[in-house]
Amino acid sequence: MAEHYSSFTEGGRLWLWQRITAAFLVVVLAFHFFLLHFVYHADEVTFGLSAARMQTWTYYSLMVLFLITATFHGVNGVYNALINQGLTGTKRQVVKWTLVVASGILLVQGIRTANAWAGIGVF
Amino acid sequence: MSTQPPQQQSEEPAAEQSADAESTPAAQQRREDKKAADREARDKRQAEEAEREAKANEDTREIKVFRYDPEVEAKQEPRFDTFHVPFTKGMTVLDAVIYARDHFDPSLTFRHSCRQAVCGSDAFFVNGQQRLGCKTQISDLEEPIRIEPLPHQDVVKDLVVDMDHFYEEMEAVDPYFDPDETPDGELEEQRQSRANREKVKMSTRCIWCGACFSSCNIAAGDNEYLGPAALNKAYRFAMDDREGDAKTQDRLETIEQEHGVWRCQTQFSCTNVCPKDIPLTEHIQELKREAVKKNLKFW
Amino acid sequence: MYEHDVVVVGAGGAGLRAAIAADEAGADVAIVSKLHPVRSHTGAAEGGINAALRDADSWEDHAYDTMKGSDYLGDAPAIETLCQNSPYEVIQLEHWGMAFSREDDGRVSQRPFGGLSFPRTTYAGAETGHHLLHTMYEQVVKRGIEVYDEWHVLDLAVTDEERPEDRHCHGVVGYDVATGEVSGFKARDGVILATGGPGQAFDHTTNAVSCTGDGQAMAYRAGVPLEDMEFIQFHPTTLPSTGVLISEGVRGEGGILYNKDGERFMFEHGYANNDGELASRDVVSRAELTEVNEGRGIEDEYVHLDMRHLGEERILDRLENILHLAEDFEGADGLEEPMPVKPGQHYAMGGIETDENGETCVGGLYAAGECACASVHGANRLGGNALPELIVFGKRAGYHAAGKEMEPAEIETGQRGEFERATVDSPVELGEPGSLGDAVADGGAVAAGGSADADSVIDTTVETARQRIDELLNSDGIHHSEVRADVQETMTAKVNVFREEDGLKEALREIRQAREEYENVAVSDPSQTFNTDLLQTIETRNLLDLAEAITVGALARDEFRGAHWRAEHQERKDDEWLKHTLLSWNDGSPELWFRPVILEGEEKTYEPKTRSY
Amino acid sequence: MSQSYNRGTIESFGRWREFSAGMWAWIFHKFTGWVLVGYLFTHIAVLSTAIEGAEMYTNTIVTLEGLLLVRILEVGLLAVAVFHILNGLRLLLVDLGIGLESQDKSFYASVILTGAITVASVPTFIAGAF
Ligand SMILES: Cc1cc2nc3c(=O)[nH]c(=O)nc-3n(C[C@H](O)[C@H](O)[C@H](O)COP(=O)(O)OP(=O)(O)OC[C@H]3O[C@@H](n4cnc5c(N)ncnc54)[C@H](O)[C@@H]3O)c2cc1C
Ligand code: HEM
Ligand code: SF4
Ligand code: F3S
Ligand code: FES
Repeated sequence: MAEHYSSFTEGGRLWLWQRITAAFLVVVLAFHFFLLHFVYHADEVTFGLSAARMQTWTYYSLMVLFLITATFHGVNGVYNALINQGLTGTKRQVVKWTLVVASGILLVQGIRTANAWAGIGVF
Repeated sequence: MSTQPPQQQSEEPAAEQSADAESTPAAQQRREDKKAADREARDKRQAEEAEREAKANEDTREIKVFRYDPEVEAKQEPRFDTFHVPFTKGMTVLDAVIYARDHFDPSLTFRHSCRQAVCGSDAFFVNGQQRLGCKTQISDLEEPIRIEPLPHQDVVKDLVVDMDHFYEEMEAVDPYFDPDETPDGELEEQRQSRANREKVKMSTRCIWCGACFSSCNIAAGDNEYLGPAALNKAYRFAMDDREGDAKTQDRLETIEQEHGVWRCQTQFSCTNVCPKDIPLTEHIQELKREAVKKNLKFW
Repeated sequence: MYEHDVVVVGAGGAGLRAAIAADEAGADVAIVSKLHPVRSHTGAAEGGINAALRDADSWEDHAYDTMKGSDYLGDAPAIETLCQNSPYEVIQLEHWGMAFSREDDGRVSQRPFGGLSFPRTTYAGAETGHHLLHTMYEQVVKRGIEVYDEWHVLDLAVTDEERPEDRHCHGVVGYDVATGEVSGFKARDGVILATGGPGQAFDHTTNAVSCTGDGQAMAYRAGVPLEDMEFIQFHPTTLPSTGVLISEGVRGEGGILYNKDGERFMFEHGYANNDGELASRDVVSRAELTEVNEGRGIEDEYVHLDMRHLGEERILDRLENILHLAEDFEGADGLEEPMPVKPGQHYAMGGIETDENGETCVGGLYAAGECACASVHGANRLGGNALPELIVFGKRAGYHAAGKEMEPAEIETGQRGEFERATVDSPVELGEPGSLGDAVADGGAVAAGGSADADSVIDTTVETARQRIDELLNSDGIHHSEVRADVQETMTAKVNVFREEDGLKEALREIRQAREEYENVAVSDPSQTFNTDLLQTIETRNLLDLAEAITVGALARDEFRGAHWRAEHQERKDDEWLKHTLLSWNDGSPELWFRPVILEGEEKTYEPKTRSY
Repeated sequence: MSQSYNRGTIESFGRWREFSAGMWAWIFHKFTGWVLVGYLFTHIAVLSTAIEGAEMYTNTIVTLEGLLLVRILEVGLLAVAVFHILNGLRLLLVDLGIGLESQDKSFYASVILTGAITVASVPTFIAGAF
């Protein structure tokens, strides 16, 4: 280990994005919670209401962005935690790609749902 | 072991020592016989004396010390030994284990040297925290005092851990001053402002005790993580104005690789245990920001 | 067997500097040390390094102060070498990045220290030694110099010619602490001893537990004379409970000593009417003990050192670590109350006899640092003069051993040139106890390797060492710590700041007795792994030899000079005693002899004057 | 993989008693983070019933929200989210080097605030469940 490490800044980029998404999430998550639990109470949620909101472009894009940031932040957080525990080699590659695929599915599924509400059409 | 007076009771029965059983040369045998004769009497005398002392000095402290020796059969299974050490004012954890070694069990093994918190040999895990034995007053601790080797490192024997991994990390950050040029005159100094010295001052105090490294959960998990002490060492040079810009860039590259600063999760346990009060987390955080600044040069 | 051009034993300031120098000179060098380098006791030095750096200062003044401080027992060539080279070496450290304290203009700070005519003690906070040690270790890492850390050197591999001056050192025997492996280290060009002081011969000392004078004892038994061993410096300000040192820096900054009655006794009782607290260490130590002995001590043990009047800001700026020391080790808050202090063993002026190039009388064997005696400190070392000694003479020894061209030394070593044989009136037989060849008690005198080739000398020595370890491990007997404690108590009680003839003789008797007891020591820990019990038992043997050497010197020298005070002889006897005491092991029956002091310097001769401060 | 060292069963697991604020914060943040990712996945899974049509979605939601257990879990989720947000803010400040000396106080503040917000939200969350 005493030899030089190669300069590798990916760790730094991911670290920074984790903070940037966190800063974004603070606002959006708080808004999300507030809207869906306090403005509208949990038992009042229906398809219609959601659909009405989703048809607004601003709300739709905010939610999609919310989904993307949350997914990145959450999945990257998990990946990071695993590296901190010393995940290396093949195992690490496997975990990494599993997480990427899972995020992919999550995003696709999430966007399809949003589209269903927005009435854009589910592909 | 028969050399131990009654105060010392193992949590596990100590098996008979098998060391001097086989193949002793004849000449030596004679000599040993002679010595062995005195020995029993002496042991008894010592035991009595120690007991009397302990009785006279009712004020004893109970310490439980981790024992392990890969080679000695009775110690192959890790265990704790309990010792009752007479308390004196100002007694430190190091004093207590020295007493236990010199009076109860000479095979009790630990590193120590300076007795004044400068050599960094005696970082132990005392009552659940990394502390320097010589700098920890017994009177500040709850009894029984549990003394273990530093966690997350291989135990060599008793309280001695293998420090090689720690040293490797320390040496991986180019831990030496490397200016672009030195003044021409042999007697010419490289000037440094007071403010700049002040900035690096705390970081230069590290005594390589390894307490911080042992306390950090990331270092425990990720074997390649440079760890707080090595990052602090990098900070010490990166922030020194006397080194040139090119070298500073170099240093930032070293610390910002994957197993460098980014692994730090700001647990603060390193800062909490450092016997030299070095603000390690603060230094690591500053390095992170420097690295980000450097990478965001585009604006 | 490991093989290198130069083998440096010890990794304190002197050893590291020697290794760097040898490396610079192109040699393949290795450091062998029983502690990892950064654990060396050099790290404990607080006060600073003396160097004439400023225009208003000059190396000649530094030399004059050093000679005066030495009470005219230093050799002028050594002192002048020290003072001429110190500025270059200190600036070299600065170039290596050492974190010196700074002035407003960015230059390194200097402060006044006891016995100096100019504030030339260059410092890095109150932890100068720590910075010096780490800076040099960093350079060792940078150069990729091989370090065998936690290898305990047991013995020197020296040929066994009749006269030590004809012998040659081919290497050392090391013991790997982690595994118990015993192995030879062959040194093609030279062995440099840099093993530090013998402070553990006393029971109240500022020195580390590892300061057992191993190098001195090994060299002594190999035939190299020990020089001026009676001169032991007692530091006037150590904490009573642990011996932890409160730097002279406190007095340098203006700290004041008070007795029980609140008198500033250095002045009020006339111990040092000019310099007061800043008088040289021996003067202050004796003053304190006199106060205590005359009933003006606090708890009949110590006096008070007060720095509160300096103000919090100044204290925090310059003496911050003193606050921590007093708090952690004595429970005293230096900002709120005076700190208790008493004298403690601190430094050994004497040691392995060397010349200005670090060479001993045995071929291929060098010594530098506290274990050596080129004689710069004479009868008393000035504060801040040891660290420059490490770097100046460490470097010279490194260069010389690596074969770099150097001026021939002026100081002679061994029984050559001018010297006289002497005897000492000892009440008991000195030296080797028991029968020769008793492997347990034997510290490994001269290797019986013959003067054959290097490899066979080393092999024989390794074999002897293995045997000795086997015996220690496989026999039954007393524990060494009893013997060690006895000797330490004897030394502190009888060979302390105040020395009386009867006490010294009594001490010799007790040391003899300890030597006899030592014949029965055994190691009870059977392990090969990290067997500190074994190593300390071996160290204790070294302490016995050194305790005896110190006491013999003290008994022989019937005068009062520097740190050496004799009850019956209250004056400095320049007619009789301007000479060094030397003690040769002489294959087990120590021989005392003398060599005149060299007072002729490069340009002037130093005239002995009364040492008053 | 993680360092190989083995002290047998004798090793002290009492460490946590000596954990300080920063360490607890790290553990809680980890825990809450993982819960949140877990929830994110379930959440999308539940919501995606909307793809099957309005009926299906509204039914699912109404059934779920009608369960007391779900409501209680939601309170837990709120607590988890609030802690993660507050401590996340604390971490962001730490990353900016702000208030490092009071990092322990800010952790305690996060915990207390989380508690307060959670308790205060219980009525809103439980509303209509009975
Ligand atoms: C508390 C204190 C404060 C001081 N303050 C000052 C000051 O302010 N200014 C000043 O000029 N001087 C000061 N001194 C004196 C000075 O620090 C010492 O004289 C000097 O550091 C000794 O350095 P050294 O390199 O000779 O030995 P050390 O630093 O003691 O190193 C000895 C080395 O030898 C090794 N070693 C020993 N035995 C063996 C063996 N058998 N085998 C292998 N290796 C071995 C050890 O591992 C160690 O690495 C102070 C001393 C003390 C104790
Ligand atoms: C709302 C505001 C949020 C903030 C301010 C925030 C802040 C942070 C920060 C700063 C970290 C990095 C900790 C470190 O690396 O030291 C982190 C980690 C993490 N976050 Fe968030 N976060 C938020 C929301 C979320 C959400 C919605 C999720 C779930 C999808 C989430 C899941 C995670 C996970 C899994 C981690 C990694 C935890 C670990 O170390 O094991 N966070 N968060
Ligand atoms: S930073 Fe502190 S705890 Fe870590 S090794 Fe250095 S002195 Fe020890
Ligand atoms: S404990 Fe470890 S996680 Fe960072 S703050 Fe210290 S290095
Ligand atoms: S013995 Fe040196 S740091 Fe504790």
